[in-house]
Amino acid sequence: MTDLFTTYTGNILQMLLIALGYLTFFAVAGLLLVWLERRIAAFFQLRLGPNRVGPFGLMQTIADALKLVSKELTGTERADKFLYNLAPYFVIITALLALAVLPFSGQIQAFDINIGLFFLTAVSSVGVIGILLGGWSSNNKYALIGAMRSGVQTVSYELSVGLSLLTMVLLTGSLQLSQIIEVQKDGWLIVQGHIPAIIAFMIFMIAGTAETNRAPFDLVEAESELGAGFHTEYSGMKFAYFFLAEFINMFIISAIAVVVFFGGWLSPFGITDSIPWLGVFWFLGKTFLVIFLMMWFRWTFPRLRVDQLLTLEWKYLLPINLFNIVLMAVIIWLNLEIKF
Amino acid sequence: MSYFSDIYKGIKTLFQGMGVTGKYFFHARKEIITQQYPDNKDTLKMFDRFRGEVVMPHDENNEHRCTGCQSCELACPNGSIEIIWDRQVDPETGKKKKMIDKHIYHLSMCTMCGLCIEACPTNAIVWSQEFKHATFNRSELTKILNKPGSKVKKGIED
Amino acid sequence: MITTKIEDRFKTEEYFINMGPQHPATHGVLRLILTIDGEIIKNVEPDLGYIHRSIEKMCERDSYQQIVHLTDRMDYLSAHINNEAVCLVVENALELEVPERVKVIRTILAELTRISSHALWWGVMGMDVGALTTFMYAFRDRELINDIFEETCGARLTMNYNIPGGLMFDIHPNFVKRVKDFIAEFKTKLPEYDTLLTNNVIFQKRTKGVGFLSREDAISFGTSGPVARGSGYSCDVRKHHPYSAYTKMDFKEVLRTAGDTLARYEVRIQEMWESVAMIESLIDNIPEGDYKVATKAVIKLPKGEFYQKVETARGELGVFVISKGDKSPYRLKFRSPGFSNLSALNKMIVGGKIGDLVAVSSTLDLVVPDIDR
Amino acid sequence: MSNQEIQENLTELNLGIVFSEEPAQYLTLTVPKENLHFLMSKLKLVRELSFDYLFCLTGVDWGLELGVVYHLESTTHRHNLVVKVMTSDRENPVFDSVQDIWQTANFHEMEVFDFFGIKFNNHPNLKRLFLPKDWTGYPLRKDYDDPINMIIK
Repeated sequence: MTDLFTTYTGNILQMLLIALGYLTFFAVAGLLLVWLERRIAAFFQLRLGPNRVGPFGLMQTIADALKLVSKELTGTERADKFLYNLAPYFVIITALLALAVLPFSGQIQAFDINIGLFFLTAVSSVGVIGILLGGWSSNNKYALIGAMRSGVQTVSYELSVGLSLLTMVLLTGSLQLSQIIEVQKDGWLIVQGHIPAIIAFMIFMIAGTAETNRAPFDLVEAESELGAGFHTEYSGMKFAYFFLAEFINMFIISAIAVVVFFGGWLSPFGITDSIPWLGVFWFLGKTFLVIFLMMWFRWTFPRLRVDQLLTLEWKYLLPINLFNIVLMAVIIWLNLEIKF
Repeated sequence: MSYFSDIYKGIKTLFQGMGVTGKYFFHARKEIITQQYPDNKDTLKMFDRFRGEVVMPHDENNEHRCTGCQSCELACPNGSIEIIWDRQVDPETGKKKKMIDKHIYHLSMCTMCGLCIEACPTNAIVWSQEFKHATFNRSELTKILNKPGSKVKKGIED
Repeated sequence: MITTKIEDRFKTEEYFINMGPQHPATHGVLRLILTIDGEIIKNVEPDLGYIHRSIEKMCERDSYQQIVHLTDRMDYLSAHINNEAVCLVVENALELEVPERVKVIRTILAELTRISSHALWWGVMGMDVGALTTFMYAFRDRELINDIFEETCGARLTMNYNIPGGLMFDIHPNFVKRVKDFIAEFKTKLPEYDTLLTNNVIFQKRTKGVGFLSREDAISFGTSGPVARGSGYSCDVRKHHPYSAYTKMDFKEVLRTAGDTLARYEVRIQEMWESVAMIESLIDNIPEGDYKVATKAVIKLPKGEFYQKVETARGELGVFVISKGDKSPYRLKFRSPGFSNLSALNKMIVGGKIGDLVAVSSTLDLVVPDIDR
Repeated sequence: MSNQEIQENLTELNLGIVFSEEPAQYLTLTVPKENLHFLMSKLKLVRELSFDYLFCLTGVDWGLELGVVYHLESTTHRHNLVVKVMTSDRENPVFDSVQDIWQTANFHEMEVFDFFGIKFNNHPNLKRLFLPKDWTGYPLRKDYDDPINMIIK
């Protein structure tokens, strides 16, 4: 058995198995998130949400997925067929790529590279190319406007995501995710870094929501303005890929937040440190809390206008962010972190 | 300085907004207003003035109150009521009298304005509270309101 | 040779985009043909008639009682007030004095209609600018009003409760209690509207200074209702040409002078408070009496021309009847508020962005059947 | 200004204005179509009249003639006036547009054109507003006949 895993083919087989495991897990997790979003949205809106298919309507999204699979793939006549078909895969693959480095617990991490955080931000911003491709190749003006907005939005907010994470990297001194969590055994980074960390977290949440194109930054889809934005012309499974990618991206952004600010799989005050596998529970639990926060945003706030989106980034988030890095540096320099 | 107070005020209003939605989320059990329609079929009761459809009540002797005066037909703006009538000999008095043959009601054309029921001098037609009108066949929406073999109640004159 | 003029190298082209007839932001089958340059709107041209039913032509063959129910289908969100307009024009032409009770009940129902319409508008306005939850909250409150209507009038939207000469039947015994319950409930909910949407910084940014309409333009375009009052033009028909119970009632006309989207928004929110106050002052003082005066079965208006305006939730609805003494009008024209308000859209939006268009057309509170008739 | 004063004021203009004798809600006058635009601009611009609010513009088929009825109100003086204009030319009825005086007339005149076929000079964009472009006839005229779509009771 050990032989198998050390050989070259064995390595590939191992990777495939892990990839398959991740795929299955995230297909299910994505569906669960869709269900969660619908349920939570319903509760915010004094409705019940899906409650008919299966217990608590849990099977509803599976039914929807089946429906989407069985649907005809329609498209516009003059679309750029190659790019049009490529776009959804681009989006979903980049979303899945980022999952590789997430540490679910001390042991469960597929790929612990030393530039983990950098890899995450890099990969999660590639997805926008898929959105641009999809919007551009659809031969639909609404889709085109949506795609252009998406380009503007991601380019701007990428900066804030990067800088707010950089602020925290000052504390950890490493980009490797396992290292980042290791540092937090002395207290979660949001506690260690106190004021600048909280500011960084708020900026990260705003920018992260914008990166995933969710309300209040859903200008890319902007239902009341553009119909469905960049995916207006997509149907069936291709649409489902976009849809699923949005939710996986949301999971990733939340997971990054949890790793960088809330101690990843570490339990609060180390209450379950003796049982390492419980880390998965803590990690997912915290992630879902952050996801809930993002859903809360979505179902409360109105949407920004496209120029206000840029004003917010360049006039508010970026200067505050730069100032925040300096503040963090000063705090580290003066040894003002709170450590237990 | 207004730059910072703007940020502060902005964030404050955002949190206040989240407070409202959050309040409903955490009291969802009490506040949810969804009516799960086919499940509450038994308890669902329409208001007694609800305009469901026009019906003609018959008593136990299969007698109705319609004299065939055609007021409702004239009052209807859409032509949803058609009355087929002829003069028959009343067996008791031996006089010829206007009797309805068929009181036809096209539910599919009805706008529920209530003018026919206002116009009826003998209260022969009333609203029922039935609201489940969906059928698979459009012709089922054309209804004959008087039951077969029914006749007008004694003492009802126009 | 490559041109060196910078304008030539960065030349942009305008293009057309169809907003509607099926579009989430146009609330019905309104089609706007936009000329845009990037995101900037250069021109808006409405294309109407997708649900034109020629109600004016139908009125020429219907009796006056029957016309009333057609007006339900114009601006369905203020159906009761439309009904009232036709009834008033007939009553004025016949010089019919309706009982005090009828006037008060009509006014209460009209104000309830206004609240219900504004509440729906608020929900939709929130949805248009992206806050989806407002819609459900608005519907929750509207539902209570609809229940009141259903219990008393028998229908929730197209009520047809007014008839020339009064009301179709008396109010339901529960009416007063239900209205009081609703008012008490609504007073606790209305502040939430402000916390959730009005004060929200994003909403303020989206609406302040957007879609400016000057007072002169507001008058020239014939706008009315909250749209004109947001521009500081005092045009409340209830104040200037009072009818029904408004003649004796004391109420404030809500005016804002900013003329932008936020001003129009505030006017409507404030009008809900005003309506609540009006209902409160009336609900305990419904006079006893008949609920209608007898009219002939076939109403024939005297020869002449009659005009009646009322204030619907959207603005000034005018009914212009030319009668030749028949049982049907010779010509009947509805001057609908939405139609005139829509004509000001181009003026308000040019130079704005697509996102602004949604916000601005939302504060016009367009109901397409009202525009198309 | 009272109706009497308006009447005197307008008679001075010598435009061939005929005031309606029948008792009516508003002061009503009929103006020859050549003088329509001049009268309208006077109504808007003269300070004592300042009819700045055109609240209703109605096309009417009077049987023999086609006409337009303008309902005017002054937002400063709060007085009203009804102006009527008619033409017996049913084939090619033309009036001057008033949309340069009141911008609301732009849409309303399109509506009148759509339903009555009355053309308006100097209108920037006269076209079918509600009906499809290829519609024949003008539905609100009294002689319009459409046996398929019109239900006559």
